[in-house]
Amino acid sequence: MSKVHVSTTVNGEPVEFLADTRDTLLDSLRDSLGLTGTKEGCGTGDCGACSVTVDGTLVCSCLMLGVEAQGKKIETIEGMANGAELHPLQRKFIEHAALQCGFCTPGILVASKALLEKNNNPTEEQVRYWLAGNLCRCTGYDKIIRAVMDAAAEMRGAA
Amino acid sequence: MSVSALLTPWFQRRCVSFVLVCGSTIALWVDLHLTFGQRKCIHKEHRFQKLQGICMNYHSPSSFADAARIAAQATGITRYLAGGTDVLVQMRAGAVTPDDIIDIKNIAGVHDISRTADGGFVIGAAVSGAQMGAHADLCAAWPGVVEGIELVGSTQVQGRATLTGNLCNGSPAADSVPGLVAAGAVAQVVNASGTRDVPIEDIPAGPGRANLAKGDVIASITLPARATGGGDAYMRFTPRTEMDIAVVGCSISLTVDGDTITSARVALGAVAPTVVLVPTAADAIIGTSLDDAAIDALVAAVTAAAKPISDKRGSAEFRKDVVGVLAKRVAKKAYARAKGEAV
Amino acid sequence: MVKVNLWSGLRHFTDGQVVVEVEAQTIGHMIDALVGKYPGLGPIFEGGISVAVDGDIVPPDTSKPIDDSSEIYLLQQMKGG
Amino acid sequence: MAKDTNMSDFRWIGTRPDRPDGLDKVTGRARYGADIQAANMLHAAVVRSPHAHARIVKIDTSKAEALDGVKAIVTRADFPTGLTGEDWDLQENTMAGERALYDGHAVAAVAATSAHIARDAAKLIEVEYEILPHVIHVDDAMAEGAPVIREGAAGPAVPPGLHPNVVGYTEFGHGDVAAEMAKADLVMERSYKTEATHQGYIEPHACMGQLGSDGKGEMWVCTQGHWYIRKMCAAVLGLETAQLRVTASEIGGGFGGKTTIFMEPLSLALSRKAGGRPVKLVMSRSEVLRATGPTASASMDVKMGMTKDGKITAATANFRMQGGAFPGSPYDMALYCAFAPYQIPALHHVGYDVLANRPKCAAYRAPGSPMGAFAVESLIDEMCAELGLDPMEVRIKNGSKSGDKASYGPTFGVIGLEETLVATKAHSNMSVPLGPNQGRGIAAGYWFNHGGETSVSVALSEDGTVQVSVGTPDVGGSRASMALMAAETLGIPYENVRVNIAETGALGVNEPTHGSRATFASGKAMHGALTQAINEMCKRAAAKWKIDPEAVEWKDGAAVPAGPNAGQFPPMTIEQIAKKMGSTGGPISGHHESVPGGVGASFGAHVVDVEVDPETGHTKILRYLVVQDAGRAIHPSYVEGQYQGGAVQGIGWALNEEYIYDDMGRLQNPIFLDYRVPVASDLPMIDTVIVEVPNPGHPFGVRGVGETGITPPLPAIANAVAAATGARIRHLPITPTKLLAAIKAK
Repeated sequence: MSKVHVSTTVNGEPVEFLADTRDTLLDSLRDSLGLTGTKEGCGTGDCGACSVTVDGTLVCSCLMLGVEAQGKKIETIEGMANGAELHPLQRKFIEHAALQCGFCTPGILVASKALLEKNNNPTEEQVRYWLAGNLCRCTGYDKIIRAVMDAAAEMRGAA
Repeated sequence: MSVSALLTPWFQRRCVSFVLVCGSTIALWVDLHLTFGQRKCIHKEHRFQKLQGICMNYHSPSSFADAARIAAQATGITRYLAGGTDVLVQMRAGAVTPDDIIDIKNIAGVHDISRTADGGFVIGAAVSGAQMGAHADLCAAWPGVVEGIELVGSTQVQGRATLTGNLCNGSPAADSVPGLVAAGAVAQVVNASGTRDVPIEDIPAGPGRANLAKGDVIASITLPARATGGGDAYMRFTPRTEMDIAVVGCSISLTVDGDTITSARVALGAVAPTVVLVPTAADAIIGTSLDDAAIDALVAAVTAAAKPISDKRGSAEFRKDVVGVLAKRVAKKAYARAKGEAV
Repeated sequence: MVKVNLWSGLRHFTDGQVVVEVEAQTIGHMIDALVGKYPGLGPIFEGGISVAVDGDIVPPDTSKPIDDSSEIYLLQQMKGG
Repeated sequence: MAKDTNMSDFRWIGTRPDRPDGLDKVTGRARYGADIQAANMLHAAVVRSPHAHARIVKIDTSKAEALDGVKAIVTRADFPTGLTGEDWDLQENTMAGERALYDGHAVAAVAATSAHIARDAAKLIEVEYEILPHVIHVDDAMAEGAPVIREGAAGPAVPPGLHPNVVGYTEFGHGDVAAEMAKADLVMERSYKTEATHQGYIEPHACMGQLGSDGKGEMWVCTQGHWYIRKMCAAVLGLETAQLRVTASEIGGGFGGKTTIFMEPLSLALSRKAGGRPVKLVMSRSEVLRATGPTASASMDVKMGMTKDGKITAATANFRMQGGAFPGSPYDMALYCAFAPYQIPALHHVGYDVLANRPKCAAYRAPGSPMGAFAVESLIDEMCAELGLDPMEVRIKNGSKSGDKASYGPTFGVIGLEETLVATKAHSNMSVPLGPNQGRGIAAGYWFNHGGETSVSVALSEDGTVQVSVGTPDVGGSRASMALMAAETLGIPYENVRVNIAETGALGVNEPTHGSRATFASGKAMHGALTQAINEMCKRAAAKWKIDPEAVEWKDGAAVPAGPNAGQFPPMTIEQIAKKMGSTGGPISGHHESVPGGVGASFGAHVVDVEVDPETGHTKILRYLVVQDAGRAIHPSYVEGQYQGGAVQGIGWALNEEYIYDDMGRLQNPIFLDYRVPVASDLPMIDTVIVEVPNPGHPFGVRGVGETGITPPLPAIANAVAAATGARIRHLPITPTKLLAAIKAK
């Protein structure tokens, strides 16, 4: 089977992989690069578990081909913490018990980070609408929203 | 027997996947069924060659002329790839495995929103909803058009979804299309013999189908300059607040002189096999100051124009009820915008 | 004799009785005694049931001791999510 | 809340430390079902029936076999024969035999060197079907002339003369219904329906199975209960249970839907056929919705008598549920729970379990209880409206108390419904003024909770830290509650406890994390195991001090002389004992196996405010309150999380979620775009109040909190919508289409 050689940057590191042209970026991340923190919940862009950023834009990695990653800058959950230092969102999610099963958590964290980079002082409604594409079936969202708002507040204070 | 038997297990997934892609109907999946019927016949004859053949050819041309040429020369199933938020869903569901997929995102200008000499907007084929929402002048001139594209999918989908893709996907419920139709936008269609302008309302041909020939590709969509005293708006009805397909959609673009509506275009989504332009609804409010009588006439006109079906997303009766409600709300919003009121 | 409250759907296996008395010192013995007395109950119990002893719902084969003062109800098998 | 006063007794219980697995789960490191890779691994795909009911005439796999990279294909012919009862049901559901019984029923599976090849090969498997008449809705399936899904499937309790699709029947009650109805000032009878919904866990089922020709196998799988996976796979494939070792991955939600098998045996069968290569099988979302275990749909008639002053005198219920093409709908649990919150002098219940051409239902959070509550709590509300009574007062007036007899017979132990209703009535949400098109609804709910087979072991490490091995997968923070209870019991820091979810080779049989049992049952068993270890540590101290072990007690993480007569010795800490254990008698551990009794039932009450758009029938949730008796909240944050998550699943069930079939019996919405679970922007914050009426049957008073919360939302929302619009919806979900039609019909 002929595969395509793809060179890209993931979490700041240059990487190369061979992609079947039918592989999604999600397939490439998980199966070719072993970055399984990004999850597949639906494969149709309806659950957000596969959220990553590509050149700074939040996308569903299940809705992008692996071969499209050529020359792009990809950020995944694995790159969110700065070494041993967790991102404030990651700390606040633990502190607020904003996860139960934890399966949707990587996608929600990546999406929330993208929000706070755009708007460091979102209203509850803005957070809820921004995250509408990230399904969570365990928490009823309450603690997730609180964790994002609290992380935003801390980051504003720190800034 | 064997071909259809072979297809049967697959067939269901296809219907499902297309329902999800664009709330489509029989017309779409029968159409596909045939495509696949042929494909599988080939598959059976040249099994091993076709085995490799299953691996899809990915093209990344640098000009629309090249893209059109590749498409024209392709022998199997061909798909253009812009945002990919529909085609990848179809591929994941096993509904479509293109032999050739043509990624247009490396063509110069496709990511740009540029202005025409008279102040209109040219929106490149790969411009995402997120880009449009971030474009202040576009949002100020055509808020209804932006409202439409911004309702397509999640924040994540917004990062990729395009006007062109939403249009070519051919869903009667496509949220960005009524706004384009109401705005009087035109698409620049490129093929081997050149480029032509096609009004948006002439492109949808039915659920999942577009009036585009083999080799045709939409390079951009042009919105006219916003006339002074102009305003537009789009609203849809969905059971959830987000992440839904429109059960009914309505967009109205109008201009006012003082309090009087001097021109209007009304477009409806999800109440017919395609997005429809409803001149009778426009006539109902042109020349009025959107008084109660005009609103009643508008509601009557859109309700009469709506020819919805009953499906899993809503009954025909419900759609006929709600299309009037939306038209009333949208008209008031567009009118207020035309008069420069903040809404 | 311990008094066992059946569900009334079992009546047609117990000559119309909804409360039956058997000699038993444990739940396990009680189940055996019931089946001995009313063989029609065998398949029902095989299919799985729960037993409530003084309000505590326990599995049917336990050696949990019971006496004449125990409140005993047979219930359909408990399932949880 | 009572909680705070109770708090003083404890050092760890009731605190909110970081969960032990938190870091793994916010960094993407936690490994779920599909996150596994193995050398030489194959990928599998499943061919599924597109028909609701069809005879399988022929399966031709030759083209698929010819495909490069295909290593194994299995059909039902590869499974052992002669199974009976539930084992046969499981096997038949795993892989169709003579007939496909529902849209999505597996008919063949293929393993190949890549997922793409496996999917391509699945498309090349030719299946010839003879389409048979099908039936989808429960009342149709019971009706004369309905297609028979399986002859002879009826259970022994089913009376003669019913349609063969009726496979289960129950009947129970007490008192003289006719006489008590006669005492009522108002007798009302209504019919209610709920549609099938799915648990909607975000992680699709995934496993990797490996099985050699020697019958020894391994499985990695996302499940609520890996001993159940082991038992069921062994039964379906005819394996020796102990030869199969099952490891539970982290689990991306279950809610009851991952307590049984669906495609797991296929990976093992394919592996065996592929020479023992590991086979990974991951479902797509549409496979999850079409071919796993949604809940039953229900059709229910309820009749009730009430006096002018709100006393319920008598009631009857007739519940009919379809649980798919196999026995097992929760018709019985629904009846047990329906009237449990109330004391009613005369009751009569009748229930039917009915087959239909749908996937085999699985448990879903308090199985059956939400349907029963929808019918009963809606009817109480309708009668309160008719009699001009306050629905809260009526519930308090009729509410069950400790020592009362439950509606299904047995006597309640210590229960907290009264405290729950009083706390609800007192909550500020009850007095928020409502605007136009707004309405408030309340409802109560009940779940038994469950003990179940449990085996736990604990072991002391050389440095005095403690490892706890449980068999109940952590679906929502149970590692934290286990570690808190262990720290409390031993008097050591929470951080010094490591809680592991052990694989099937490491412990005795454990039932799944179901029935809200993990913190109750594994916690209780862990307490027994720790007590054993503590006794051993006291013995080691006694030996050192040369005193009688009975003269030593355990206090604040150390062995101490029990009293002045025992002698004067400084406390011997767990660290000191651990350091020396190798030379004082060897490893110190404890284990406990039991089916714990003393289960404490949990009652809840919900209050919801909605606003309805009278022109579109759209319902918006403005405010939501959950009040529930936890017995004791070990980690209050995760208790609140259970309340909030259950409530939102109930909100989805009430408003938007349903299985929609076309007239060919094909599921029309097998994706998250059209199977509409609530999204963040649909909801307000979910307010919670944790009531704590400790359960005397648990060392720390735990009841179990997972399930009750999904029960009240269905009726509470229907009641709120009726209050807002005057339109009573008796058939869930309350879609805009239904509600607008009802508003117009007024």
